[in-house]
This record gives sequence, C-alpha cells and structure tokens, in this order.
Amino acid sequence: SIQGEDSTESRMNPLNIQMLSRNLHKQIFRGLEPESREEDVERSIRHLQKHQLWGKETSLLPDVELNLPRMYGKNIDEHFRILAQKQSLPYLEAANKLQLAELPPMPQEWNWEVGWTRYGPNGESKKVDFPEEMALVFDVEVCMSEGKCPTLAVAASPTNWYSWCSKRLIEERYTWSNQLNISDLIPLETPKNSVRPPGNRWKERLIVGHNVSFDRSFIKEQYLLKGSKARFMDTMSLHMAISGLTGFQRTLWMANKMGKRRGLQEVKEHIKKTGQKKDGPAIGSWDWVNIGSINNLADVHALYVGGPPLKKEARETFVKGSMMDVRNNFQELMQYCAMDVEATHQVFSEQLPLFMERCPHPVTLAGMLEMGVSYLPVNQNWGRYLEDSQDVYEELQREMKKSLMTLADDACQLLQGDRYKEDPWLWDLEWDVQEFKQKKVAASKKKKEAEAKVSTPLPDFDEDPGPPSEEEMESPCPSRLAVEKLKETVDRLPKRRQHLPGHPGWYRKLCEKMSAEDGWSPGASLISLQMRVTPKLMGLTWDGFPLHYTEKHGWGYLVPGRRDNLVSQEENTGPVCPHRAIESVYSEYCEQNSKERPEYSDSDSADLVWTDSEVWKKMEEFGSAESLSEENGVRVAKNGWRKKNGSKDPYDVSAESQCHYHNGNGPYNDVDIPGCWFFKLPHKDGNDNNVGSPFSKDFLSKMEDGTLRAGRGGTNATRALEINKMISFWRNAHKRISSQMVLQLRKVELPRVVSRHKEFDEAAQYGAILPQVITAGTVTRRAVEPTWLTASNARRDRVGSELKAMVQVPPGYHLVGADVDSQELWIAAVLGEAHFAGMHGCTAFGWMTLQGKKSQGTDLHSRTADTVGISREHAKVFNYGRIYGAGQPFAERLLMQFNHRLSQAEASSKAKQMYALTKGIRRYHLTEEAEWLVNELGIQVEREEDGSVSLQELRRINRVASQSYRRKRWEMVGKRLWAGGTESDMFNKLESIAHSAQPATPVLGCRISRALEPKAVKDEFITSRVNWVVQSSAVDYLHLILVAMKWLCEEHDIDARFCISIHDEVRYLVCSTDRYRAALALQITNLLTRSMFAHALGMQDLPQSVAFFSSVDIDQCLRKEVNMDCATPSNPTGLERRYGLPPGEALDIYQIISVTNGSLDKRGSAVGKT
Amino acid sequence: SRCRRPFSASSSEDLDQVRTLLQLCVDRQYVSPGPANTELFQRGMSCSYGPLGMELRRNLLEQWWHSVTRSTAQVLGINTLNSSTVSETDGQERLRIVESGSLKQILGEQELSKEQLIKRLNMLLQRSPSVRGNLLQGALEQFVPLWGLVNKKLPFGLAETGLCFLASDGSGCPAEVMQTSLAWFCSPRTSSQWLDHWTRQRLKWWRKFALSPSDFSSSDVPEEELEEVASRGVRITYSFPWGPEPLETLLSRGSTELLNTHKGAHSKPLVRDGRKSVPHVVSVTGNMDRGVMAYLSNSLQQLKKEDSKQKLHQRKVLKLHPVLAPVKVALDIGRGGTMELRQVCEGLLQEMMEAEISVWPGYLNTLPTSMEQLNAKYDEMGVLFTVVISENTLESGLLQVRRRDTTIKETMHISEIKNFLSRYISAADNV
Amino acid sequence: SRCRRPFSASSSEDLDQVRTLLQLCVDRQYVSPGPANTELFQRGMSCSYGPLGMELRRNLLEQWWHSVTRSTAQVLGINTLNSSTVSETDGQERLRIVESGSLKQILGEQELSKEQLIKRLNMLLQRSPSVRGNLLQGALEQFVPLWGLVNKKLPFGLAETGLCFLASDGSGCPAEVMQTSLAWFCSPRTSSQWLDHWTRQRLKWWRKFALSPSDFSSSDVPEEELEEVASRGVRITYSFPWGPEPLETLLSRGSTELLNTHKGAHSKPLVRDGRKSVPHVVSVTGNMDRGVMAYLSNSLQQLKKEDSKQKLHQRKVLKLHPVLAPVKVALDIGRGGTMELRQVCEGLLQEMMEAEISVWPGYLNTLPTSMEQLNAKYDEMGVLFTVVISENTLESGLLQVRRRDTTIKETMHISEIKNFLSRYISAADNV
Repeated sequence: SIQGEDSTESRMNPLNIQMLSRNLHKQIFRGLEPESREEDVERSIRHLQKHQLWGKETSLLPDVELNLPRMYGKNIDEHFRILAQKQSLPYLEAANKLQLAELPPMPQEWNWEVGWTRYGPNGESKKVDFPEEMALVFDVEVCMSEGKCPTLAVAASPTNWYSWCSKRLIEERYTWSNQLNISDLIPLETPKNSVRPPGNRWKERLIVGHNVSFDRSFIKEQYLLKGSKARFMDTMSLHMAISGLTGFQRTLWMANKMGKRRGLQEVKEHIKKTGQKKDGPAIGSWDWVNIGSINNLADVHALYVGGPPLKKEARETFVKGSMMDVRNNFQELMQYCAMDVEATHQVFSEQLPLFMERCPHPVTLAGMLEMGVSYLPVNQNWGRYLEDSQDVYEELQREMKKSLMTLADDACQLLQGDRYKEDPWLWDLEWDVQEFKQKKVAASKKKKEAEAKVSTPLPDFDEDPGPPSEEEMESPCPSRLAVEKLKETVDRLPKRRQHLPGHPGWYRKLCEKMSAEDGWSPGASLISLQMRVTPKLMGLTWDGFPLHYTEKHGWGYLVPGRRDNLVSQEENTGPVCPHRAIESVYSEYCEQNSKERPEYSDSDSADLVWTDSEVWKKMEEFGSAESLSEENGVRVAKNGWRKKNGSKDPYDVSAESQCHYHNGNGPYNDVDIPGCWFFKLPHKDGNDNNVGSPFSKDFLSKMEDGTLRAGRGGTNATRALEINKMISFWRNAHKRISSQMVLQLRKVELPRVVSRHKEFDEAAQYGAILPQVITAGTVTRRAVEPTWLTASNARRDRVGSELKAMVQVPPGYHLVGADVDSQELWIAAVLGEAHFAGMHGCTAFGWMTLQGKKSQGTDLHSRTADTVGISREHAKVFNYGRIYGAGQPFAERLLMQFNHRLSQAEASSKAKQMYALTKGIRRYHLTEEAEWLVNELGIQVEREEDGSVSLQELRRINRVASQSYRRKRWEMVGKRLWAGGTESDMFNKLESIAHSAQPATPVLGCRISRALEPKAVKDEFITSRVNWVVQSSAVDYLHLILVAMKWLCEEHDIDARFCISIHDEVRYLVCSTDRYRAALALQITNLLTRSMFAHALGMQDLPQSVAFFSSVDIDQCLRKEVNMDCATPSNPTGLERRYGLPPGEALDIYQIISVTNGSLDKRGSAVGKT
Repeated sequence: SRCRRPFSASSSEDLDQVRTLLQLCVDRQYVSPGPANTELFQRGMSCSYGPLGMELRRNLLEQWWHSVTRSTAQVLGINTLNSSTVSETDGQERLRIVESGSLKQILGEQELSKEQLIKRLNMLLQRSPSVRGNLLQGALEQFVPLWGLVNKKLPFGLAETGLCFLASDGSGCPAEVMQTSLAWFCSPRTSSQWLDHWTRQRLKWWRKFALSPSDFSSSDVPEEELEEVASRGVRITYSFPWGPEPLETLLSRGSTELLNTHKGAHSKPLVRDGRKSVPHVVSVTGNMDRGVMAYLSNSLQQLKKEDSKQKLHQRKVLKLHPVLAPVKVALDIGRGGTMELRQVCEGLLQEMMEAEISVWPGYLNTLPTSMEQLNAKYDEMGVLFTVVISENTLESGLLQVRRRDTTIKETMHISEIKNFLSRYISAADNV
Repeated sequence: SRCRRPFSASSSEDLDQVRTLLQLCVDRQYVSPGPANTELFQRGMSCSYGPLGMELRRNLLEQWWHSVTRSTAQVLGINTLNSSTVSETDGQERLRIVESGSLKQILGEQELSKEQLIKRLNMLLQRSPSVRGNLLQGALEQFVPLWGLVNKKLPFGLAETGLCFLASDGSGCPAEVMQTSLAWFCSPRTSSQWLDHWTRQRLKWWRKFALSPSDFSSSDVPEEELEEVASRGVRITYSFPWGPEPLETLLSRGSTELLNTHKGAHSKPLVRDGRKSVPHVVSVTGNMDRGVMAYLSNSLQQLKKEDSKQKLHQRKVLKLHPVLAPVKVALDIGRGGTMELRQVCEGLLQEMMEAEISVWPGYLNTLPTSMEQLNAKYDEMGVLFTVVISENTLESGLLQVRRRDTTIKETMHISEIKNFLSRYISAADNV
C-alpha cells in the first residue's frame, strides 16, 4: 500500500481540522460519516475568533494508507468488548468459581518441610511440586532481617489448602548467599529444577492476593522472560476501584478512626499545615467514612466482610524478628498467613460482583490483568549502576562533610580574643569552654611530693654523650620509667572524661565522644547540612543579608538598619548582635552587585517542573478547600505578616520599625535583635510556614540563581551547596532503588533467542526486576509503584538519575514503546468538544491542543506563558494544574514561589487574569424560585444568550430580594457554569460529570469510588472529582491500549510482552526480529484507542494529528528519548561509552510503514529479520 | 610527560601563592634548599627532599601501594630492574648508563682512526645498559610467568613503584621521577570498563587525602596527545596555581606491546585455552613527586588572623591529611626546661615511636622561642598536634595539646595521649 | 663492592643446596626466572623480583628503616637524588647517564674531525649526570641544613635507602643494588665508641629475624681492604654455602669527606659555636638485596618426610620470620568450590587486607590440586598459615587452619581468625 500521496483528498472537518485519512476512517467508523449542524459550526467559529484562533494557518499531514486487521462487532466499542472478553475469559471464569466457593477447613497443623505441601479436606497432607488448581488465593511472608528471600507462603483453592516453606527456614546454615536465584523462589507452575511446566503447556491461572504484586515478586515463573499465563487480581486494587479514598480522605479517615476528638485535632493540624487557616472548610459530610477505608487488609476486610477484626500482631515477627523467631513460632505464623489468605478470599468474594457492576466494560478488567504482569529486564549493569551511584554518592557526601568540618574547624579560631563577637553569623552560638577537671590531691601528699621534687637544670651545652653502655641498653629506660610513674596520676581524673573541654560548646556538640568502640571519627564529624549551625558556618546570605534562626519563626535573615530597639542593649546579658558587621556584609554585597544587579527572571530550572503526581498531591491537599465561598467574592488574605496592618496584631509597632528598603516576608518585630529586622525565608506552602532548613529541595533554585549563597568559607561552603544539589536524588531514592529485588537467570532459564544470540556473553548476567505495581493504586485507578513510576529522567548533575536507563534488554530483544502525546490535555479537550459542539477543534482549548503551534505561539503552554509573562515551562505546571482542578489560590501561590520578589497583589492579579482567560468566569442559572422573584420584583437582569447571569447580577438580585423579603432565605443559584474562557466548556463538562449522581468515565463507564459519590460526600472533594474525570479516563485510555496491543500481538504472532507503563507511556519487550511490526502494532493501537474515545463521545471521526504516536521508540534501554546519553555524575561518560548502549530509533508512522510495508504479518513485512 | 614551564602562573596572586608555597617547602624541610632543586620540585620531578618531604612521599607511596594492591585480590606487586641490557633497536632513543672511564679510555687511544673510534664507541653504547623511562615495560616482561601463577585468569594486575629517568626535552639534563605503575591485564571486551573503573578508583584515592578534593579531576586525553598504541586515555590532574598538571595517566593500550614484548603474534603463553584473544593492557602510571607537590599545594591554607595585638597576620597552615602528614606530633617543653622534663619527653617520644607515631622532638631545641612562633612553625610543617610538657605535668600528669586544625589548646593526661593520637590517625584513615 | 664469583661453593652438598635454593626462589615467585637474573640475585645485586621476593625485600627495608630511625630521636630520614650533574674531577670514574640519541648524533656528524669529535664527546660526558654508587655523598651534602635544624647537636644521623649503581669490575656491565645508609655524625672523641655501638645494634638486628642466628657474624675489615678515608671498619657477614659475604659495612670515616663536600676546611657551617672540631662520620652501609638472599638461604629447611603412601620425600620449608614472610596466610577452598564459598573467601580476604595481613588468594585457583600438593607449595613459599574454607564453614562458621611450622591443622571460628593472625605476627615482632 502507498501512503502520503495525494491519491485522495485529505478530509477536513468544518473547522478546517484535518481528519483521519479516508481509508482509515472507513475501516474504523464503518462508513459512518460525522454530521455537523450549521449552527454549531458558526458557534464554534465565533468562539475561536474570540480567542484569536480562527483563520490561523495550518499545515497538512500526509495521509496514511493502512489495511487494518479485521475488526469485530458492529462498531469499535463492540470490537473492544469482544477482544477484552476473549482475553479475560479464562481468568474471569476462574474468578467466578473462586468467588462462589467456600474454602475447605483450614489445616490445624502445618507441615515443617521445604517446598509445597497440600492439605486434603480430611487433614491429610502430601508434598507436591506446586498447587495445580486454576484459581488460588495466595500470600507470602518474608523475614525482613534475612533479606529478600521468601520465607513461607500459604495458598488456598476451592478444594485445598497449601503451605510452602523455604530452604532457609527449614535448614539452618551459617551463611546464605545474598544473591537470589530461581530455586529460592516459590514455584507455582513448574517442578523443581525446571523452567518448563508439565507437558510443556502453560495454563491460564488466576492468583488472588491483597497487594498481590508483592507476592508476585516471589513467584519463580514470573521472572521467566516468556511463558507464564498466570494473571493476578489484587484485592487492594479492586478496593480502590470500588471504594477507594483520595490521599486527603485517607488522612481524614485515619484521624476519624483514631477517635473523634483526636481526629478533629488531626484535621485541624492538617488544615493548618496546608495553609488554610481557620477559614478553610469544615468537612461537612462524613458519610463516606463508612463506605471507604484505607488500603490495608485488616481495614479492607472490616469494610467488606465485617465481623471480628483481623489479627495482625504476628506480622511483627516477620518485620522485626530473626529467622530463629520465625522457626520458634512456625505454627502460629503459618496460621497467621493462612488467616490472611482466608480473609483475602472473603474480601474478594464480596468485591468481585461490586467491581463488575461498577466497572462494567470488559476492557477494564482485561487491562488490569495485563498491568499486573509488568517486567523489567536488567543485566549486570544494574549492579554496576548501584555500585557506581552509591560510590559517587558516598564520595560526594564525604567531600561535603569534609568541607563542613573544615568550616567548623576554621570557625574555632574566632575563640581567640573573642573575635566571634564581631561575626555576623556566629555571634549567637555557644562559645563557652569548660574548665579541665582534676581531683585535688590531699595536701599532705602534695607537700611530700613537693619536697621530693628536685629540678635539675639542663646543661648549658649538649656534649655528644657517646653511645649508651650495654648495661644501659639492657636495663629499662629511665625516661620510660619516669613517664610510667607520671601515668599513675591518672586516678585523679574524673571517671567520666570530659568531652573536648577546651573547645567551644557548639563545636563540642559536633564531635563524637571518643569511646572504646570502633567507629569513632575525629573532628566535627557529626556535622550535617541539617544542623542549625551549618548555614551560619557557611555564612549564608539571602539577597545579601546574613541568615538567622529563631525557634519561633525558623530560618530567616537579618536586615540591618533598625533603630528603634537599640536602646535596651545594656540589660542584655546574652550575645550581642554585631549589627555593624551585618551592615558591612550587606554593603559589600551591594558593592559587588552594583554593576549588574541581577534582574530577576524566571529561571527555567527543571527542579520546578514537577511531575504531575507532585502537582496533584499539592492540590489535593488543599483542593477540598478550594470551593471556599467563591460567591462571597472575598478571599481572605492568608499571609500572616500582612495581618499586622490589622490593629489586633500584637506585633504591630510604630512605623519606625518598618524596613524601608527591603521587601520580604516580614519584618517580624517580635524577634528583638538590636539594630536588625528579622525577615523569614519564604516557604513554598505559604509564608506562615517556618523554613526548617535552607538546604531543602525548595531552595535549590534560589541557590542556582544566587539569591541564596555562601558568604564565607570560600570554596568549602560553595562546594558543599553544589554537592547537596548533586546528591539530592540519590539520597532520597537509594534505599528504594537498591532494595529492588533482582533475580539473575542462568543460561538454561533464558529463551534460546537470548542464549543463542551472537552477543550472548557467558560472563554477563541477565535477569529481571518485577516492579511491585499496584494496578489501581489511587482513587483514579492509576497504577502506583514507588520507584519506577515516579522516576524522573536523567539529569547531568544528579547522582543516580540514570535509573530508568538501567532497564536494559538481553541480547536479541528490544524495548518498543511510546509516549501518548499530551494525553490528559487531549482527553480534557475532547470531552469539552463533545460538550460544546460535538466537533474536533471546536473549543479554543481543543483547537490549541490539536492544531496549536509552538512556533506561532498558538499552543496552550505558549499562550499561558504569554498571558501571564512567565516561562513556557512554568506555564505547563499551571495548565496541568488547572486541568487537575486547581483554582486561583493555587496559581497565586505558585506564582510567588516561582518568583519570590512578586508581591501578593501582583500574584493575585496575574492569577486572576490567567483564570479569566482560560477557565473563564462563573455564571449562574437562576432557580425557579429566583426566576419567580425576578419576575415578581421586576428586576432587569442582564443575561447571556443561554440565560445565565454574572456574579454581580446575582448579588444585585440577592440584595433586592433580601430588601423585599427580609426573613426569607432564598435558594437562588441553580446550575453554575463557566463562561468566556478558552477552557470554560471543558470545565463545564468535567463539572457536570463530577456533580452527576453517579459520576462515571465517559468512555468505559467506570464509576467513581463509592466514597466520592455525591451521595456520600455531598459537595466536598470537588477538586478530586473533577480531577478524577480526566485521570480516570486516562486509565481507560491505557487499558484500551493494553487490550488492543495484546490482540494485535497474538493475532500476528509478534513476540512481545508488556513491560511497564509509566504515566502516559507504555513499553513492550519485543524479540528484535519483530520490533518493527510491534512498532506498527503500537501505532494501530493508538489509532483504535483514540477512535474509541471519539466514538464513545459521539464523534464518529478523529483528527489525523492525534491518530498516531508522534514516534515509537525502539531502544535497548528505558529512557525518555532514544538519543539521551543519560550522563550523570555516577555515569560521567554516558550510556554509550560506559554501557555500550547505542542510541535507539524513534520512528513516526510514515517511517514505520515504509519499514514494514504497512503490514503486521511476518511474511508481509520484509524487514526486521536482519 | 608534558609539563608546562614553571612560573607561568596566570595572575600575580597565583604567582605569590606559588612563591609562598616554595618558600615554605624549603623553610620547613620538605625540600632541600637551592634554586635548581626547587625548580626540579616544581617541575614535578624528583628532587632532594628534606626529612619532611621524604616522609610525605614515603607515606604517599605507601598509601598508593595499599590502595592498589589491596583493592582486589588480583594485583601482584613486582620489582623489576631499573637498567636493562636488552639492546633493542626500536628506534627509541634511550638513556644509557655509560662507564665514563671506559669511554674516556677509548677517546684516549691515540692510534684509533675516526672510523674505528666511532665503531668502538657504538659498541660501548650497545653494551651499556639503558635505564628505564617507565615501569610498564618491566611489567609486560613479567606478565607471562605471573599470569601462569594466577591460572591465566583475567583480570589481573602487576603493581610497581620505582625511580624512572626521563630524557630531557632538549635541556640536555635527564631527570628522575618516582613513578607508580599498575599494569592491568583484562579481556578486550572489558578494557574500556576497566579504564573507567580505575579512573574512578584513582580519582577517589587522590581526593581522599585532599583538603579541597575538587582540585583533583579527571579528563580524557585528547586524541592528538595519545600515545600511538593507546586507544583511549584519561588523565588525573591537579589544578596548580599555574594550571593543571597530570598526576596519573590511565591508558587503554590494547595488546600490541604485550605481543611485541613476547614476540610472535598470538603465541601460546599469551592466550587462554579456548580463547583466541590476547589480553588487553590498561596502564595506570603516576608521578608521585608531582603528587607530593599537589598535596602540599592543596593543603596550604592561608588564613587571615589577628594576633593578640590586633595586628593582621597571615596564618599559614599546611593542613595535610593526618595519614600523609610527615610529623604527627611535636613534643615541646614549656618555659624553663629541666632534666626531669626532658626525661619525660624522651620517655614519651619512645612510647610514640613504638606506636609508629612520628614525633618531632622539639624539646631538643633549647633556644628560647615563644609559643606563638613555635605554633606558627608547626602549622607550617603541618604538624597535627603540639604537646607541651611543663612543670605542672610533673605534678599532675597533665599536658597541653594544641590542635593544628582548630588552633585550640586542650588539657590531656599523659596516660592517654598515645592512644588518643593512634586512634585519631587511624580514624582519619577511615573517613 | 667486592663479590665472589658464583658457584664457588665448597662442596657438592653445598652446591646442591645452592641449586635447590635458587630453584625454589624461581619456582615460588621470589625471583623472576632466567639465568642472568638468578646470577644477579646470587651475586647480591638487585634482580627482577617476583611478587614474593618484592614483598620480602620490602618488609626487610621497612624493618631496617624502623630500627634505624626509631632507635633514637636524632636520626632524620632523607631522600636525595640518584643522579647529580656536579661534574667533579675527583679522579673517580663515574657511571654517567648519557642520552644515546645525542651521542649518536655527534658520532653521525660527518664533517667533524677526530679531534673535534673527541672534544664534543668529552663535553657531552661532562654534561651528563652521574649516577650514585652509594648514598653517603647525598647525606654529606644534606648535613649542613639539617644539622642546623637540630641546633647543631651531636650525635646526629641521616638515614636513607635507595638504589645505587655499581660499576662493573671489568665485565662492562654496571649493576644495581638496594642500599641502606646511615650517616652518623658524632664528636671525634666518641666516634670509635659509636662504631662499636652501631655494630652491636646492627648485628642484633640481623640476628633477630634469623632461623639460625649464628650464621650472621661481624668482623673487622682488614686494614688493607679499608677505604682510604676510613680509620676503622667492621663488616656484618652472612655465611652462605659458598662462603661469607658482607651484608652491612660500618666505617669510621673521620671528617675529611665532610670537609671536602662543603669545601673550605673548618668552615663555619661545620663547627659549633665554641668548638673547633668538625664532626666525625660513621657510615653504616647495607646491601639489602644480599640481605634478602641471606634470609632466604637461612630460612630454607629441608626435612625428610613420609607421604601417605609411605614414600620418602624432601619437605622443603621456607621458615621465614613471621615479620619478614611475604605471605602470612593462604586462603583456600576445600573440595568442591561453590559461589557461596568463594564469597566467604572474598569477605575474609578483604577483612585481612584491611588489617594489613598479606593474604594469598589460593581460592582463585580452580584447578584441582590435592591438599598435600598445596601444603607443599605453601611451605616452599614460606606461608605461615593456610586457612581452608569448606561446606562445613557455611553451616558452622568453622575453618581449618594449618601452621607452617608445626604442620598441624586446627579448627578455628571465622570470627576469630583475623585477630589471631594479627596478634601472632605482632607478637613475633617483639620476641
């Protein structure tokens, strides 16, 4: 087939958006041509014109000619239903059987033997290779102190109970290798010493567990690259889908569980922490507390099953105990494990029907099953990476510590002549030294000694005395005897030796006490960045002012020039502030900066580009507070120091104590430092919060732009700051990363494609990590996993940030995958479009998503950047934030965080401007009651064509009404909607879903958690619900992809397995010979998925620009871009040189078609066999 | 080895710094006096070292040796000859040791014609042993017997330290240098990885003892400066005030030289059963004389300091790492020495020496010196601790101990000082 | 230096003994193979050492250094240059380092007349640095600044170890030797006493590490063999199978050389205030290469032994002193090595290396060897202990430890082995 030629004219919709090529449209939408009403088209054009988007030049894409595989059903939805049903059928059958079954009675006595034991219904036990039933409930326990090797496990099927014991439990040995191999793991499908199932046929099997991905990581066959057809159902994920809680809800839930009183306090504290103060919302509805629960098995069990609470005490033995403890309590612990299995089965039995009801589309289940078997291939480079990173990390940390220790040592010199008193930073440290203590000698003894003492003067001139005589050489040396005698006075020392008595107090605290044990290290070795003394030793300045710490306000800085508190100095007994010295520090700073005082600009520091989950976490925290009485139109100023203008403020002092030349978070005049004002360092969560350390992640960008810098100690301090930045990632992540369980596979355990490949190396290691992905770990049913799913991309100056690239294929394989371009934006946009005029590109937001160009400034991010005057990178954060439901307050705070020199008023106005342009302005439909009133009172109301009124109008009506009918409270507001912004219709759609009685995703119809349904929460948690619409639809998107891809691979014999899905990207491990066909399959998958979205929203068409992935990556490791070399401090020479990994290929649809001839068939596509 | 001419310092401040350093090295017995000698020192060549310089280089070599031979089980130490009589004609112009007597004798033989003279001289030259310019050749020669010793396993390394002679670059005067050498033999597949590995290890080592570690860095050898056989190279350099100079050079040299040394291509002793490839060589060659200078330069801290009379001084401290510092402790007598005090000093000195703590017997100096002057001197020597014994010591057993790094004086009991010092030094090694 | 020709052993038994020793030294990596090399070794010259020989010489030098520098407070260590450009005309024929390139260039210049040629060559020779034949000259040169350092107190010593080049006695081929040197400066009055003192000290030292101490002895240097400047001399000799050879020579040299070195007689730097006499020099010069051979020869024990099949064997054991023994402990795996066993070995190896106990990683050898063969090999290497790790170790933590000196095998727990070895070695040092 030919593509890209103008054989047929490109299809355009009435809004001049290029649509799917004719042949594709025909195959997918089965000839159903979309129709549009003239009126809708005109409305759309007006809307686009209003936002200066109409008539912009667009470029045409070449058409794509492809013969898609034959599709099932009447339409694409049916097609997907059929695929998914087929894929999950055996598992669903097994699940149903398991759900209906009553477990046999639990054994009373457990067998102390290595491997699996089966228990018959009559108590008889038999050693078996593995349980053979189709469906199992399964639970593994690990003795944590003994590493990552599974210790014992229990499984139950409708017919039997099973127990499994590890060799390490049963056999006692002095050492066990810390390198796991396949025989240490639990077999579920293959006999001992074999990696093939009996009869060489892998069977479909279903394994159910709570947080089953943990248990999965101990199953032998799961580490094999190919074969196992076992799938997993996670009762934790099912729970999340049915009754899950948002993060904020979980906090509240726990608080509630702790008891009402305690709970309220926690809630208050929480609200305080998120900066909402007393004006925040009271959580009005608590109904959801009874229909949701947090995720652990005991609470989930209590929710679905009820009855006596599950006992979890025995767990402690596994967490804290030794293998010996496990052995000593074997029966009890087995019993505990079995109880968990039983409980899991009960939970599962309750959950399954609920889940099927609430997530009725078969694609959801099929997608979750596929998600449950993620697989990350690694090789010997994993170990190297861990070693290198830890190595470099430790070295840098040592260097940093050394720098700090040197600073501390050097500061000691200020003790001489009390010079510390004139130091702008160190004046208020403890500079006291201790007297050396020695017991007094009894007077008489002393006298006697004094008498005995003779002093012999030294000879005037030293003559060469000649060698000692032989006798002298033999007899004990007199000088040694003299020393030994003196040593006897040791009994006059106190029993407990003083700790560095001659050193100043602050320094003593930094030094380890010398003890008898090993491991003592000299010098100020306890110093760390986290200590309060450290910023002072470094002489940190903020905009040229020395940093200062107070207990009450945390870290701030001293601004010299205050005159109103200089008087009271005489009474001061404590350290006196050398405000003159502080003045000279600042004037020196001004001098240095006079030539080019840095004009603040948005630094494009990538540190500020949060991952979506971080943005979301932030908003979720105070999101529930966001709906705060917008109708009142009065937002409360939240920044504490501004309040001082109010007369109630106790710190309100005369205008004299205002600092006239410096704007900042302060001054806090309760900090009474003669000659100086105290300002607090700004805090990302609002300036009421105290800064605990100026070295936290949030200040990295301030160090980079020179706002925060080291004022002395020269290179030592500067270097310490630099290192702090470099090691931040590894410091936070190394525990999680190095505890990843890696299983090395032996040659026989690898597929022949690998072991017979010409690049196979006997000396190398090939293995896998099974990331413990909770398939639906959040209330939006997004997957959760702490290491891989949140991993950021490699950064030049971050140790260990090459993490993802360490997922590397074995010889003969490739990773094939793609990022869904602007997935969430498109989903939100298409929802809005369906809502507005039912055409692609009909809203400004949609149009920008489809057709916007960075070069013309018509893409979403550039638009926002232009409007507010910020960088495009920052604009991205705002845009995603909005779609996730963040409101104006969030934007304000973010703006101030990006630029701390921005005033509150400026930030507020910028945010307002941005929101008016994008989200639009609230308008209101009047209730019948109100309409009656308007009519009755004859009020002239200004209305839009849809009949809505503005907030001002609403207020006016309200005023008039309350004047006329004083007693009555009127319910005036009916429907509320957004208007006038680029995104208004999108938000109206999202909110209409969020506010509906049974919110469900528009494409696959998955219902929101019971704990978030309006029935349970009323009007609370709106942000979460709005966010849920987009996020949960994105999950539908992913499930559709997984189902379609599996179908194509099976249908066309493509040797590929699902690896991992990180956010909006999917990766498959593909046999190298099939890699281009897999790439094509992936492209078709995307086409079908997007089409499915359009179809479900009633639009029988799809814009060409979003039909395909912009590129499919064919690579040998996991990385953001195929040509990223991922050079970091721990990988200084980059991937290619250090690990021998060449750049991969990134192919767009046209390139893939040309390589494969557009055919998925093995024979059809000529290439890929080389 | 490439080296810039001295005194090409970039600024007058740097120049000052260099002068201060050199003067201090001479004053404090690191380097023997004399301009010729200090020039050698600054050029990174062996010079005549004073007692402190000798001890510093000794400590440095010791540390190098441990770090290389104890890092893995596969490194063997060797000791090859400096001079060899192998009269190779590889075109390399070598330095040869000639018996000047024999040469003069030939020159004195009147009856020889010019041609005969030349012939005789050539023969003499041929017979004269050449001195080595590096340690690598020795290691390559030892490879075969020692590889057998480890069952022809790879990787495997041979370590050596020793004097080498460098031909003058035109000046006519060859110079000595104390070289360290690790010849690392590995499979061709892994040689690049090993190069990276050793670069990291070596850089780590250099930084371990540094006051400001970031002055030590590594960088690739530019393609055009690579020796012919080498496919890749890395230099570990120190940023001297006058610019960076290489301390250690790591080269991935392939197998050519190994094959040449053992003649016959792919001969049996060079391959392992079942493998066809000849081991690749990664050479790690260090110049410890320049290393000494780097650490001296790195550890010299100049601090502004007011004295008791409020005058501004420069306090110069050689903050050498405790492990490297040539003198760990100085023993002195407070005002008014007596025989009794001296005896205590001698006893303490003995005790410390037995514990292998190097002591400076300052008490032997009977010229009157103020404590302030003394401390300044010891700071410049890099002495970690100064112990002062006074009349009071005789009564109470208490000593004054001053720390170089904090300048703070503390009281300690005579029975505890030795253990304190031992632990301090060994702990510093582990940091 | 005087040395006898090799193989002048007095009897065929002795000859046998010599052959056995040399063979063993080559087999067990003390000395690199090759007849030329072993001849150097036997002549008491530096040769190319294998890993064990290198370590032995290193240990020996270390002990020498400690014994000399730690004996009194008055010995300073120095490090002087090997080559010097001082073109002295003291009539001594020196070894000079000549750039063969420059020489050849001159020889190649066609237009030069014979006279011109000779003149140019003489000039080249003059410019070429000479290499040292002993360490004394360097010490004499350093005397003045360093004597000042100790306030011109006497006695006072300068110690140095280093390579020296010896002119061939006619063979045309100069050789290297590792020398130790103590230059002892004392008042003329006490110089003879000091010579006796140092003789006693040195002999005691040599005997300390010997298996049969009486093989080491001292004797006066016959008048006729004395160097010109020396008034008295003593040699410490070892009785090799082929006769006695000197290990260390002590000479009372007066003040002539010191005066010559510093020009002008009785110049100010050489006298102390109020004294007129110039210090006298006692030189203590040792040859550590010969020392190595002496200890190897001394510690080789040949014992008759029956093996398990009642066959008579010669058991050869190198009973080197624990302090000198290059390998203290060998680590091996009992039958059937597994990765786990190997891991244990590696852990243990690391632990020992950190404790500075030199270990032989026998476990890396995966070729099947019987325990008997292995023990025979380790005995010949002089390994003090053999530790065997087996399957049993994994279960119980118990190891087998075999002692070289008793051949008895003991069981020990893995947690105690390191401390046991450390204490054993340090205790042996104090005996």
